[in-house]
Amino acid sequence: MTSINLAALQQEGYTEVATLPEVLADRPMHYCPGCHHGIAHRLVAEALEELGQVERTICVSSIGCSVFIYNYMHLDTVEAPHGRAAAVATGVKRARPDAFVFTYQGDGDLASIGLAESMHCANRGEKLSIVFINNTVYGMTGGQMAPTTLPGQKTTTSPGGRCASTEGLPLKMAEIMAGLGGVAYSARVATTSLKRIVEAKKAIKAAFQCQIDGRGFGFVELLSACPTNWRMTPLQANERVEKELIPYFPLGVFKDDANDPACSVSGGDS
Amino acid sequence: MTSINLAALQQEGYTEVATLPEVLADRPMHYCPGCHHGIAHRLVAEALEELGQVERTICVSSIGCSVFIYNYMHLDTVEAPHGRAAAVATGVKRARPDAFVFTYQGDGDLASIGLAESMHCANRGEKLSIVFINNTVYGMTGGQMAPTTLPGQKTTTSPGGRCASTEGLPLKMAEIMAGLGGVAYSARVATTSLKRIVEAKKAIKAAFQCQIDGRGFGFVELLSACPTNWRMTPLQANERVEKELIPYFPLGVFKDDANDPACSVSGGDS
Amino acid sequence: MTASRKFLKGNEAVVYGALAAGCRCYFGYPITPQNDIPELMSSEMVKVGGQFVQAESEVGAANMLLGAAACGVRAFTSSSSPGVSLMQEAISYMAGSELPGVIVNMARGGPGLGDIGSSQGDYFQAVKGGGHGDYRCYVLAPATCQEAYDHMIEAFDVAYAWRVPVLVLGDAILGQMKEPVTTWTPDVNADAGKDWRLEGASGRPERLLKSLFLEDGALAGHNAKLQTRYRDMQPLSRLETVGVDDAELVIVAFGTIGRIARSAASQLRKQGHKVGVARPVTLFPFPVAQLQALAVPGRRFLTIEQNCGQMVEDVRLALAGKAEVAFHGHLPGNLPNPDEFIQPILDALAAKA
Amino acid sequence: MTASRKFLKGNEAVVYGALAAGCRCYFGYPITPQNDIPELMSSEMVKVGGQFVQAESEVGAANMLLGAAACGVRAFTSSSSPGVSLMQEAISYMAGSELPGVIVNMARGGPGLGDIGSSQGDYFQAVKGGGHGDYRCYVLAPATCQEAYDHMIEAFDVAYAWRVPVLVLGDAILGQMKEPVTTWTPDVNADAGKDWRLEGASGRPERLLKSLFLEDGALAGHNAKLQTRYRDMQPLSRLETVGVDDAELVIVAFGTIGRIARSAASQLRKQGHKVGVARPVTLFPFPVAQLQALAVPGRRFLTIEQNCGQMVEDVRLALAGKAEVAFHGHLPGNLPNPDEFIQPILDALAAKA
Amino acid sequence: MHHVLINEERCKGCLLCTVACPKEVLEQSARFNQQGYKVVEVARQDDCTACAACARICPDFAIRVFRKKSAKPKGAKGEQA
Amino acid sequence: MHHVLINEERCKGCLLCTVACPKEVLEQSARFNQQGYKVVEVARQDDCTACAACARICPDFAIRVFRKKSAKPKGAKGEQA
Amino acid sequence: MALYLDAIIAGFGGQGVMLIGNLLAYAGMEAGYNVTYIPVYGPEMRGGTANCTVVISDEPIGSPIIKRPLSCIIMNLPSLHKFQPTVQDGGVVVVNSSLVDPALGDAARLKIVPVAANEIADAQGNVRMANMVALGAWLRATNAIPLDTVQQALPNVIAAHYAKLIPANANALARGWETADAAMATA
Amino acid sequence: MALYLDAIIAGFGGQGVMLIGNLLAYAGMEAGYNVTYIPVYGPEMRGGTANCTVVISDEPIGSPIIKRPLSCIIMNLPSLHKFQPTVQDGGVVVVNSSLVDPALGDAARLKIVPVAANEIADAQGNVRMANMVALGAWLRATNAIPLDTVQQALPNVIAAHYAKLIPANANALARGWETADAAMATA
Ligand SMILES: Cc1ncc(C[n+]2csc(CCOP(=O)(O)OP(=O)(O)O)c2C)c(N)n1
Ligand SMILES: Cc1ncc(C[n+]2csc(CCOP(=O)(O)OP(=O)(O)O)c2C)c(N)n1
Ligand code: SF4
Ligand code: SF4
Ligand code: SF4
Ligand code: SF4
Ligand code: SF4
Ligand code: SF4
Ligand SMILES: [Mg+2]
Ligand SMILES: [Mg+2]
Repeated sequence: MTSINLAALQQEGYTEVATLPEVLADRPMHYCPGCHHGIAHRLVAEALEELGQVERTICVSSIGCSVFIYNYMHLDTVEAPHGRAAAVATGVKRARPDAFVFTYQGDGDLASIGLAESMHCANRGEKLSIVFINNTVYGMTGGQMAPTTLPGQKTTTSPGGRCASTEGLPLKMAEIMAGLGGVAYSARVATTSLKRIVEAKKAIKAAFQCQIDGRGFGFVELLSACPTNWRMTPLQANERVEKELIPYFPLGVFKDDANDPACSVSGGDS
Repeated sequence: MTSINLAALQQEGYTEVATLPEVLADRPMHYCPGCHHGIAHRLVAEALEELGQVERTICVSSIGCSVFIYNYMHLDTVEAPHGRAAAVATGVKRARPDAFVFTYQGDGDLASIGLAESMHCANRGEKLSIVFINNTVYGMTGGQMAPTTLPGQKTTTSPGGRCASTEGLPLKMAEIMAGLGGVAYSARVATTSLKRIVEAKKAIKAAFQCQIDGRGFGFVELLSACPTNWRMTPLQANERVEKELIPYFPLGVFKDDANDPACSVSGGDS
Repeated sequence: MTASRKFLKGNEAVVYGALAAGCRCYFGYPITPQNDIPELMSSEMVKVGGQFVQAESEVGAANMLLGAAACGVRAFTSSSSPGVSLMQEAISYMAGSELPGVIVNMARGGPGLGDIGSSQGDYFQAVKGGGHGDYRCYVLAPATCQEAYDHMIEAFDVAYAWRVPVLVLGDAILGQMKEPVTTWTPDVNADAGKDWRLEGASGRPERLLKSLFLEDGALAGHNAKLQTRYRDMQPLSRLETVGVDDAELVIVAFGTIGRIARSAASQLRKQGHKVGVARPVTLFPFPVAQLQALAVPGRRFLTIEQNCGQMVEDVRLALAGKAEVAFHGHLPGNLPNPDEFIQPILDALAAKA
Repeated sequence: MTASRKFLKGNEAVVYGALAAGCRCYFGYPITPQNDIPELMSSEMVKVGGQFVQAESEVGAANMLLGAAACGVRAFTSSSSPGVSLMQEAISYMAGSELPGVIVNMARGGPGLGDIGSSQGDYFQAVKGGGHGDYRCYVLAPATCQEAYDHMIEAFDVAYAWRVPVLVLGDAILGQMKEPVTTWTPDVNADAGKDWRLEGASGRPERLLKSLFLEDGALAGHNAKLQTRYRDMQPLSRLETVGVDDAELVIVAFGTIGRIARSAASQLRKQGHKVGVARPVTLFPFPVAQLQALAVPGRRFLTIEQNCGQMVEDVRLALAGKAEVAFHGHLPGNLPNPDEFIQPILDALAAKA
Repeated sequence: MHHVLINEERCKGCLLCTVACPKEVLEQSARFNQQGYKVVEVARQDDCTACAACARICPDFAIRVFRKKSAKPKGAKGEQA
Repeated sequence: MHHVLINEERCKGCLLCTVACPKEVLEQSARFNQQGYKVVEVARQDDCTACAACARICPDFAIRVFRKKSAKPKGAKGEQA
Repeated sequence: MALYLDAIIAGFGGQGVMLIGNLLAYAGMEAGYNVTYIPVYGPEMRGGTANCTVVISDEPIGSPIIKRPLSCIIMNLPSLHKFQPTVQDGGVVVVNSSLVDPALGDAARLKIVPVAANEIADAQGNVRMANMVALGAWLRATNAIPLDTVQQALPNVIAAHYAKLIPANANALARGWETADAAMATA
Repeated sequence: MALYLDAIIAGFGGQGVMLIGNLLAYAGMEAGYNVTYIPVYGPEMRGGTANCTVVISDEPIGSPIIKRPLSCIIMNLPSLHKFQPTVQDGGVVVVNSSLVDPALGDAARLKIVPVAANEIADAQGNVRMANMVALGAWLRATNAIPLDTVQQALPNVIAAHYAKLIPANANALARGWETADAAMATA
């Protein structure tokens, strides 16, 4: 049915808007209904194409629901052990300084097991980009508590809700990253509506541009829904991002050395 | 000679001032001449005694020049693998909530290999204390670059001086810790003069008090001299702390929930 | 001792066994196929007034375990293959510091990320020591959910009796399958560890738990002591046998593969083949003497493992010269079942001629 | 190929050998007794336009190595025992993803923090795989500073020819001792890796380097492929022998213990004892056939290691039934020297009677 | 009139598109696809402004939007790929 | 007059005490101890105020300070253990 | 010979195949047998098909995993294709005829028991209990375990906050049992 | 028989024993021999004693570590106690008589070569070159390697920014050689 209409439409002088980036593979994705990973994938793909980076890109996939990102993008990809994508990406970028290198990581991966690798990579000012999907849970393993789980949020390992006094408060990675020397850009965005998606795309492109310009490390945190592990419908989950996540994790650009040259890495004698 | 004078003095009605805490062992230490580890040891010992914690203290030693702290203090002690003192201390404190638990860690240990363990321990608000010795190098292994090495500082692995644009800027741990939810107290002090030592002692006691009161995690960063690996005389090294370290690593209390209840851990429903 | 019968997953049996054994601290990090353990612990541990900590990583979890074990408090961590690789340094430290930490590995397919199916590819890591230096863990290989429960109790007892880390090596099958389990509560020796555990040096000299031995010859002495302990533990080794008395061929297999092999053997028995099964219950100490006792003239051995050939080396070393030992490796990535073992067993029987 | 003679520490020889082999990325974290490697690299790598990164940890270093290897760029990391334990997960991933990373372990005494003296306690970890799953590294055991240099060149060649991680297993003695080294520059095959390395999918389909194999049977197929490769590598195994032709007793020893044993053997030769030395140069693949060829009737074997008995298992497996294999363990924590081997050798000779 | 195409086999029925659409063009249908998902359908094509909000929020890339060349976008928002 | 005792076998000659002392009481001596360190000595005991700055900065706990009970501290600073 | 029975229960994720597998095994335990239950998830972690294997025996059970089962409960078409060929000759195959054409059953080789599980469950007021209907049919077809033993086991596998649904589930089991009983009477 | 010689050189950290060990081995290499050099640090990482072992041979060298050496250079008293008993009968022991009473030397069993290394070096203007004086004496006492070969090797073991001290070091070596030469003439 689809293909019949398509041919007809093209003959009749229609043009497609928001065409799918070619770098996206034409195959169904394994994500749950209403999972924001797919939206983020598309944004990354669009940014890579618009910035002309596809052919020199090396993607570092991480362990989480998005481990299969390589099935969905026509990019050279290496799979990093859980939490180590930033270290793997450092190796990739140092080995191939001419490549465009990005990692795509979940909150368990980046902010829990991989916190040291992520922060040191950022602090060294590696010329690479990290797309960070914060869905406040461990999606792939079935909804355990993440370092970004909100206080009171019930997960399979915080059945009574995350307890701030023994399990701590959620880590605000975009802010932490913004505080590190080598970071050229750090922002937090969401993908709950077209308006947010447009902002998100801008942030991803700005982070990528830091790398292209050799200015330093770029970081974008995307607040994302995990309907499955939030035990919600996709629409409820989408709304939870707005109502619960954004108030705790404020959206915005926390560092941008393109706007504020004072933020740029300085010091050192060699 | 010493002992003869001593007896005589006591008979003559002298009283000793600043007596050595009993928890300190009476044996020579292996530290290099002018190394500040010894000063810090004494402060920790004094604080433990003055707060009456010695008999319920479990010390977690780390891997660095101070690995032998257990030779110098009469405390129950467990040796943590390099960088993992905060995780080991978490296990100790959870197993023995009634014990007073502290770690004593160097900058390589805490801020490089152990960054994730240290920050997550702090963020969970573990009721324990960390004494952090920042001497801007890996002392024990012979003076390699640390995450706190100053830009331009020459070390055995940054022979041209630390290069900010590829090796990053020094991590300011006291500030990073202050930004985390579970942290009740975070301060940076130095031990270069009596005045500083008095301040340092105050900070250590304040950090320890958080644990005693069950308020949360306490952190004290001590800027320390490593004459050997700085390739300086002890006096030059002591001066370098004042002239080079303090300007980059400002002294002060960055968080104290005793003064500012707004800082205290909040949120959570259980 | 109170006993009752429950229908439990292997992972759940691990949890209840540990709690029955007096475990009061659990540290873990999520990984399939053992997530039931931290998930169940997060509620059950609270009920008994113990501590559940979701660690930042397996490195963190293993080191928290080290800390709790240093206090003489019964504690364990669990993970699956990649996570257990990350624990190797801490395990070596626990062994070196004589700390009784218990580690559960519900193994999955490797190397690398592999898959989430069952595998016995971590035998070498568990038994020879994946960490650095000469050390051993006491290694148990449960084959049933009942054993998963019982072995946890044994794990703590052995860990404290001998001051060694104990590894319980299961796999995805054991973790996920459910069976009836008779639960029971052992008497726990609260005094175990009384003379070395940390609790604050009150009214006694301070204590020190460490693995650093720098003085000339000190480390050698320490290693000699550990080796003696490992030799002394040899009598703890156990081998479960079925139908070996008249067997022409003895299948040696551990864990879930051991029970699956038993199904295959009993199928073949019905067809008149004289096949028995010997299942090492402890992988370290390895049941050397028990296997040697089975090596009567003319009898052959076939080791079946779900890996590319690991335990077979210990079987060959045990039987050196006394019997031929063939090997059949069921590759990780394929779900094992008795039918697939039939032909390899028949081949091994035939090779005899 | 240009050659010259230098006086180098083993650690320095590793650095210059790697650079001669075209290594252009080094990632490392300080640990005694191999600090000369990162220290020297921090200046030498810059001179050749390569990259030196002091990683945040050994976990970081090993994963940076994984990334660089995925790009087909010659890279290595180095550490010592506890640090190498932390690399086990990444090594398993490299093996599973068929990535040619090179890892140097200048081993020290264990378990745990142990000491900073020489040890061979990491043999099992290196050879059987300290990480999870069925994988192997090509393992070289240099005994001289010259070999430290040469083996680095071989390490990269083998890693790229076979797409396997390569482990160079030295110890504190090798790392710290100095010897004359003839340096040389090999021809490096720049095309190695051309058909799989990542460089951006320009003008060709994208490439994927991974170790996850979830589809039914995929992991089994992958494991079968790896096992075939390991078998095919067997001819690369090497055994160096001295004075074995008429030997009544052959000492099997690797690395620096191999050369120290040679001193002891030559002392005993002078006293008329027929003693030879066989030194496995590759630990994996193990020189099984070469050892078997030495097992003539009446000849005995003595394995000497600076550990509590690890390689001796492989020697016994190799010689199964063909010859008796005694073992002498020189414990980590004691500095080895030829005099201390004399009595164990005489004992082994005497046991013959 | 613009045209919105739903790839029903890709649709997972999450309904994100229905709330993203400013014109309420899309609705849940009564149909299940082969994967068992209740798919969306174009209920009010006439109201569509070809703004592509639906396409861009669809996590499964199941929507394609075609603009009638003559027609100029009404209320379209944001950049386009 | 107060009294300052140097444990010469513990002293490593780092001289931190000499700069910490507000009264310049301490000085490097010409003596080496058994460890080979050139130790400090009390050069001007009369000037000492028993402030204990020297003792508290000495990284090797090599200094003990005794206050003459009658004498009240002049210029002593900071808390005391 | 001793009692030995095994079953593979297969369908889409969400059809509740794991639940009835659990229930059956639990009831087997209560009936005094040795039992094993093991779930198998497809390589896809999210969605996709799912199956489990239950073994019931009065001897100790070796393998919990069965390649050639004695019986099957087939809840959807892909599962029929996958598992029907593996069932041993003369084995019982309960087919959810609401979603699978029972004519596809290999009646020559196997005992095919069709049951319109979805419709029957829907008629009882909750289509999600199709799984119980199918299990009820299997109980009748194999006669392995009494219906009421299984019904009594329900509270042990249904989460506390769904306890109010237990009678409905028991009812669905009974309806399946009866349907199979009627079908077998006419067959 | 082939040339074979070994030496343990021992003293306090800071006395430069590693430097002369290195120098000797380097010179041995330049003289065409196989050589090994290995440092041994005490268990204490900071300060304490240090020693190294040098082996020179015209055959491939097995062990770089020697328990019963053929010669020693002893720079302080603890080293004399530790190493003198290990020297093989008839071996050469150079003793820094500035710090060690040469009468403690076991002259009955060994060839003791006292040299007041500190004083001689001090007289040359730099007491830190006592190590070179001692090595010079050892070279004369063993006759293993020509003095000028060792002097020529100096630039290879002395860091570039101390290059200006090379002549002084060469001189110190010579003074040690001469001292031993004189002592041996009178002995
Ligand atoms: C060393 C290791 N530990 C644990 C795991 C198991 N694991 C796989 S994904 C994951 C977490 C995924 O959560 P997140 O990073 O937030 O990604 P999401 O699935 O939510 O997108 C974990 C713990 C693993 N594969 N390896
Ligand atoms: C896993 C591991 N990696 C590396 C080392 C080696 N090591 C010992 S101490 C140390 C760093 C010490 O530096 P720091 O923590 O700053 O303490 P300091 O000596 O400066 O007081 C390192 C890298 C080790 N013991 N274990
Ligand atoms: S589990 Fe959550 S993160 Fe993973 S695919 Fe499903 S919705 Fe997305
Ligand atoms: S090396 Fe530095 S930190 Fe270590 S003892 Fe010496 S001065 Fe102190
Ligand atoms: S293009 Fe815009 S108006 Fe048209 S259906 Fe999509 S969201 Fe609605
Ligand atoms: S957003 Fe996509 S997947 Fe979701 S309902 Fe709309 S078309 Fe279907
Ligand atoms: S007590 Fe005070 S005044 Fe006296 S010597 Fe010490 S520092 Fe100087
Ligand atoms: S501070 Fe202590 S060690 Fe340093 S010179 Fe003074 S007395 Fe000696
Ligand atoms: Mg997540
Ligand atoms: Mg330091």
